[in-house]
Amino acid sequence: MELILKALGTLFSVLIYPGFLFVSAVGLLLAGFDRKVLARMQKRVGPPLLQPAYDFFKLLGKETLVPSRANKAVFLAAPVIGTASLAVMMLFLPIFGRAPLSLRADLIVILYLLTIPAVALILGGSASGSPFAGIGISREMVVMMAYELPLILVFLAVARKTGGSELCFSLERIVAWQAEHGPLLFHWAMIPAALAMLFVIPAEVGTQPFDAAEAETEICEGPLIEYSGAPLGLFKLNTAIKMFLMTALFCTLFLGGSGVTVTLGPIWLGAALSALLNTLILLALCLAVTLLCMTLVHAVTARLKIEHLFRFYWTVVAGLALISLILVWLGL
Amino acid sequence: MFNKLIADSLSRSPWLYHINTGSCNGCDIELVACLTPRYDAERFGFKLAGSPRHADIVVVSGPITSQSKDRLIRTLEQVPRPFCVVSLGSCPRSGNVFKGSYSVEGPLEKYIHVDVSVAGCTPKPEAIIEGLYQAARILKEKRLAIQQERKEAD
Amino acid sequence: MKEFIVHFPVLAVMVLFLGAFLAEIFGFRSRIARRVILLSCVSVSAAMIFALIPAVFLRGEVLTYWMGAWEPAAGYAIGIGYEIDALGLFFALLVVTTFCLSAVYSLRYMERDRHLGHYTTLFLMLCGSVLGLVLTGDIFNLFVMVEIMTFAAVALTAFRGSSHGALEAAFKYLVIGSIGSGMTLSGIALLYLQCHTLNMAQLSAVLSGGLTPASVFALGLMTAGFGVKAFLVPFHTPAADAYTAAPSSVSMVFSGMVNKAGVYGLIRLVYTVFRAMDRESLQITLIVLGTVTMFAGVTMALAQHDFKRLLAFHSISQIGYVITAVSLGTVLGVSGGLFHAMNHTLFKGLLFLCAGAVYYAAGTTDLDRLGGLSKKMPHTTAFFLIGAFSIAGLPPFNGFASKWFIYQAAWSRAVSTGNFFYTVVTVTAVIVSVMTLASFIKVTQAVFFGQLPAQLSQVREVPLTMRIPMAVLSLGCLAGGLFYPFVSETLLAPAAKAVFTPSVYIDAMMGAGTAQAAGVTDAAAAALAVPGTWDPVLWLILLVIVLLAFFLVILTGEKTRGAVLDDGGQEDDGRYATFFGGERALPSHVSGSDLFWGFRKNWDGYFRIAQGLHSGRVNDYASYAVIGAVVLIIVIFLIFGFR
Amino acid sequence: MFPFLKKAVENLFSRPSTLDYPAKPHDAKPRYRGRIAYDAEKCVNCGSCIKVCSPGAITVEKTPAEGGEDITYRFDLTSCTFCGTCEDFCDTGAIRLTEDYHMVAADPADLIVSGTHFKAAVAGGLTVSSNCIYCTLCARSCPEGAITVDRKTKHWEVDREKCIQCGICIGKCPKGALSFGDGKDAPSAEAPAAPDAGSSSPEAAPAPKKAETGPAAAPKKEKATRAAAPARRAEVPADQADPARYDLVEGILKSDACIYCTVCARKCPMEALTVDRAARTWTIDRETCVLCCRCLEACPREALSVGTFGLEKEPAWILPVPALAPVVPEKKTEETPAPAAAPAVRPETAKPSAQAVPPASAEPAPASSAEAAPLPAAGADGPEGILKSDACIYCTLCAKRCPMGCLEVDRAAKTWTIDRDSCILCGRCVAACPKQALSLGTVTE
Repeated sequence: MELILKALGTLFSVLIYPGFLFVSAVGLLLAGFDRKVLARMQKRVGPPLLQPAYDFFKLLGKETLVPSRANKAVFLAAPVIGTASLAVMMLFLPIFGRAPLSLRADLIVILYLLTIPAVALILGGSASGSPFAGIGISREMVVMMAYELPLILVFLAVARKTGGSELCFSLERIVAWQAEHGPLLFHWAMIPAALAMLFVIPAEVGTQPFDAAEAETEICEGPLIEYSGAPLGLFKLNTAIKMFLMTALFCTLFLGGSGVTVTLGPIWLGAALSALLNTLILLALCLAVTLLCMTLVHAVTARLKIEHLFRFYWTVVAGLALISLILVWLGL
Repeated sequence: MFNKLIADSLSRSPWLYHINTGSCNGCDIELVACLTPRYDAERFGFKLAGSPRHADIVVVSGPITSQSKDRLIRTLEQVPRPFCVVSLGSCPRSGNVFKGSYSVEGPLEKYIHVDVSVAGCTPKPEAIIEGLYQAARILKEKRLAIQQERKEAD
Repeated sequence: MKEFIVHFPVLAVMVLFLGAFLAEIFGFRSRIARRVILLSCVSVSAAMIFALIPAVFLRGEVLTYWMGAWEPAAGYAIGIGYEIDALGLFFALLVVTTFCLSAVYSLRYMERDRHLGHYTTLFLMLCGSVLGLVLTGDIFNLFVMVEIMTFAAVALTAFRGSSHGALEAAFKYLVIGSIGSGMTLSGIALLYLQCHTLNMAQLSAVLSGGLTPASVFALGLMTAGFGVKAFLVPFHTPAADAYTAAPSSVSMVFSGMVNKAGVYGLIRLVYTVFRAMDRESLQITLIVLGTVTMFAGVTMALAQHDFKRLLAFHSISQIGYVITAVSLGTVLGVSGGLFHAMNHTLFKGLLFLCAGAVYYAAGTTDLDRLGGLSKKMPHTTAFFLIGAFSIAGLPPFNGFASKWFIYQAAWSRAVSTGNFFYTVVTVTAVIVSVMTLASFIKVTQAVFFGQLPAQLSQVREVPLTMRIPMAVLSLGCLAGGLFYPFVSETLLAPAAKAVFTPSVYIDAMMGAGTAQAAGVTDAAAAALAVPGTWDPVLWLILLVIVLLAFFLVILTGEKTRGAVLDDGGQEDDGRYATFFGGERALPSHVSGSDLFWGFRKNWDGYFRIAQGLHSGRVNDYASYAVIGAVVLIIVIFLIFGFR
Repeated sequence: MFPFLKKAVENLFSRPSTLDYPAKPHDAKPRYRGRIAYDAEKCVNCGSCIKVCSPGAITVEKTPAEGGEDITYRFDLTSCTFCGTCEDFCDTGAIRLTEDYHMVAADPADLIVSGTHFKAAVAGGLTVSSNCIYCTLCARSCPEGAITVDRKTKHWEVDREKCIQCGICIGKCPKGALSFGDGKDAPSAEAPAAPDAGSSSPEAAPAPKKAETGPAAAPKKEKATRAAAPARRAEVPADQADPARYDLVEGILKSDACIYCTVCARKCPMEALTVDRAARTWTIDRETCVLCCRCLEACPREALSVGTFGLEKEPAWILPVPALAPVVPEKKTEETPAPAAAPAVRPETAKPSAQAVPPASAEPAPASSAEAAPLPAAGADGPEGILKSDACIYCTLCAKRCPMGCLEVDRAAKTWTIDRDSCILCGRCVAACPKQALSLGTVTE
């Protein structure tokens, strides 16, 4: 009986909260927020907050065409794998008061798991057989190479700061350290790293100006060109989830992660309330990070050429992260 | 209920694919003007898509020149259903001043059913938005019709 | 049974050599005889090696065998001894796995070639030599095996002599390989001069008294010699050509066991014989070598236009990982290195077999002339993707697990010593991993996805006997990643323990107490503990749950969704044609030769220099090897002093 | 980047500039050319719009109906370029491009503007009265090209098949000579209007040809003065003309200010003027002149005017006798200075005066051509010309301004020369001179 309850609980956390459903909903909401605020920054009214959700449901209702030159299995499986891996990854982040599986993967694993959706996108695009997609996957891969260096430097800086002379890739420990010493963002040696991370997020998510891979004006949305219907919807969902995931990761690494713990009134009520409050606070933080690193940057810049993008990440952003790492290494 | 949600979403998030079949560029510019802050068609979920596979509304401008005819047909074939075709300006419907030219193969109606015609040369962005809005509603009806067909088929 | 088992190590080697002779005698005309000899030899040999597992890995014994029962007399080993500890057997397992699968694969793969009798002979000799190399306890015997290995490998490289570049590659291999062999031999001679023994266990015991300049020189020479065999960076030049020119079944053997032989030699040398790894400067020297190797290999691979050549450079790069990890000098590092060596055998073997399958089916491995094979060869594509994901280190495949070990090992060295150098190593390792992914994305796009060129429309899936080895290796890749705790407990921990306990090695060979008498003490090697957290099985289960949920939704919601439409075989139906902005969808494939120009453009200068250095002239290559060896020897002298 | 950042944040907290369009109607700017509004009642079915429509968006359909036909005009908005030419060409203002831009429809039929009007069959066709001066304006304005006019032979003809009875020509006629009359042949100049001519449009057909026999003479008098005639007759100024000997007619008059610059001749659309610079003569072919008065506008010296003068009467024997009514000799008494506009010589005035006009005036008199006398010299001796004073600074401005290129100024040599034969005395140089060194005066040397 207990086992069944436990299994049900796990299933709940995998599929609903904080798993797939929750992540999707929040991701779509974040994406909608991004679009809305972007529009307001451009003095437009902008789409409704639920626009990404509408887009997603609309795509579910469309036909799915598989081009004759495509490899059907890979073409259709790629978006599903991407979404599933993202949904599962959420469970490894200790960003909620309730983080069932955060002990089961550390930073390096997160780094690699993050590549799976990108690889899924690349494989799907490649499998579609379109030459536009060929260009798109090339760019996607270069973008990945570009942001991976700053990302690992940021991770190492965080690990060194929180772990001292011990190996510390565990997210739980990073969160615990921050609970004790205050969020990492407020340690001045980590500020460059946080900035670098803020630059990594839009590249990882693929928003302008770092969206060379999916430039719809030049290469017809690159890897996505042949996708239609539900698979396309899943890719759009992936982007939305990634948005949430990356901002949440930022919150975990630099803003202390698990929010607050409040106990009010009866225990059960307090638990429920604190869960709700945690979620709300996290959401607010994610919104702020999204605003800062994606919307604002998007509003004031134009798309970078791929070679410039690569250079930017390996010089400016990696430089920022490296400064942090060296400062931390020097014990600051 | 889920069906209704999908059909509803369809009318709220129509993505455009724009085909210029020899247009003078007037309509094309006005279509882009719809996305500017002044008109902001994104309020209704309109978005320019890069590929016909993503399109819900295909906007055709220009009088279908013989160079563009095959390309138009091929592109229209690749749009997943349900989708709407909107003719922008006078050219696709009639050829406008180009009608009768050796190189004009219009009107568009010869090749595909046009759901909404927006007249004008060029239409004002307001008129384009109005036309697209109407097309979005038609899209929803088409989706419901497809559902109905399926239900009857079962 | 027990009595038989003691003979198994040497028999396993002997069977292969015997098979080589038999194949030359009987296998010349008869295909059946050839196949029978090949398969029976490799399977018997493999069975014998597998039979050693319980004793060595589970019970922790070290097996010894004295040829002709010439046991040590008066504390001096005069006969040739075989000594099978966990490290040796670990490599032996890799070797037998490789050659068994390669043998099965070559049945059909090589059917279009002539002189298959010679092929069988050379192949068995190669297998026997590498197996002997990892099992022997005698350093001269080891050299002999290296020589047999080198010459069999050279001959196999040149086996398709009519194909472009095969003879040239063989010549380069011969020259550079001979330089390596020469250095190894000189080192062994110096050691013999110093210690009057050739038995490694005894050498280790004798050398514990301190290193004379002559033995330091021997260490330098032999490190360089095995570096040549492992294709570390200044010595890597023949590898690219040889791997490309050799038949794929042989390329697989090269990357699966021939360069592992070098790695094994290096580990045995620095850890067991000289026990020099307590010097951090030597560690750093080797780590620099390894890091440079992995970086140079992967960047060169990014610039390649040929499937097999690309794989060859990746072999170099992955060996860099292994050497880096092994040189970290910690249990975690060594196990990570060994794990990666094992995984490299699996996924690189798999990838070479895929390249062979492509060559078999399409007749070329040129990335610019291939494309869209996934529709014709779905199984090969699936195997290739598994291999590519493994080598790129995507979870949950085995490549990720071993790389993860390596990162952790490097980073824990970094934080515990406070040396920024290890941070650089960690970062380089991660970046190399991403670049590896990039270059395999390039292969995926160029060979398997994209569009099928018209001249490849007749391509068919390769025969079953070629697919079976690939399937086995794919399963290995997946299992290694998913069940890494099991692997690390049963295989890696004993092997790493063997690396760090030379006294056990010495005692087993020379009798208990020898080590203590010689003053050989084992550093207090910690048990293998993986500090990181990662549960691939759990992850996979969760992923499967989510996927199932998806499929449930899809199945139940079939009515609500738009139908999934596919081509229905109509190639020219416009509705399913590739979108070309309205143009007729003519075959148009983004080939792989320069897929990542956005990356290359920023690295233009580097690539110009690197490609200029790989001039293809054997004179240049030989001089790199010699200069590299000289520098290495000087560095080792600097480390140990000239006194 | 940072200014943009500032702007973006500013925008975030300011009102969006988006129109709340579908919710609130948004009118187009004035004079926007949108949906066509067609007032069928005003339409006269002239078809000009169809002619000028470049995309061919306008079609007309005629369906027979009782007592005439239903005429339906269709304006296809999906074919229209909204250039507005049809609106410009519509003489009756039936077509108007409104500011309505909401031209969106799922059914293209909704984008067709149409209107039908009933056009009663007109009994007769287009007729011309004797007022006709053969100026060809009607022929040029006819959308269907149904009218042919030959000035030389004084022939006016309408093709009834082609004529769509739009009535544009009636409006264009300077003399009010056209009307929808009976269905008979167009009246020729020689044959006055038939007595039974019924007028459907009294305004356009002013001549009540049947009511009185006499009045027909009045328009004819006008005609007579301009009709072609072989003989040339002497002209005298109107105030000196003896009504017994002279007809008082209207025409272009030249004053002494004329400098024979030939501009008027070049501007004359009918090529009725001949000016000889050398001989200093100015000749007008009065039978060709249609009194369009362009020469008046063109004259740089304002030497031309429209006026009345006496024209020597034709000998009576040339007069063809009207067939029906023997005309009583009449004498024109009052309105000697008839204005150029035709209506002034309309029956209302002509009728009472008809009695006074001598019968000769009723005939188509041969037109006359007058040769003006050479301009009397302004000074005592020598012709008029441009004179230069010592204030000249040889700036060459005058030379640059001279339309005839007759001035040459050499700044270096300080010479100023004028080719008096070419000079037309237009006076531009005088105006151009910054030093007021030039003047118009008598050339003495």
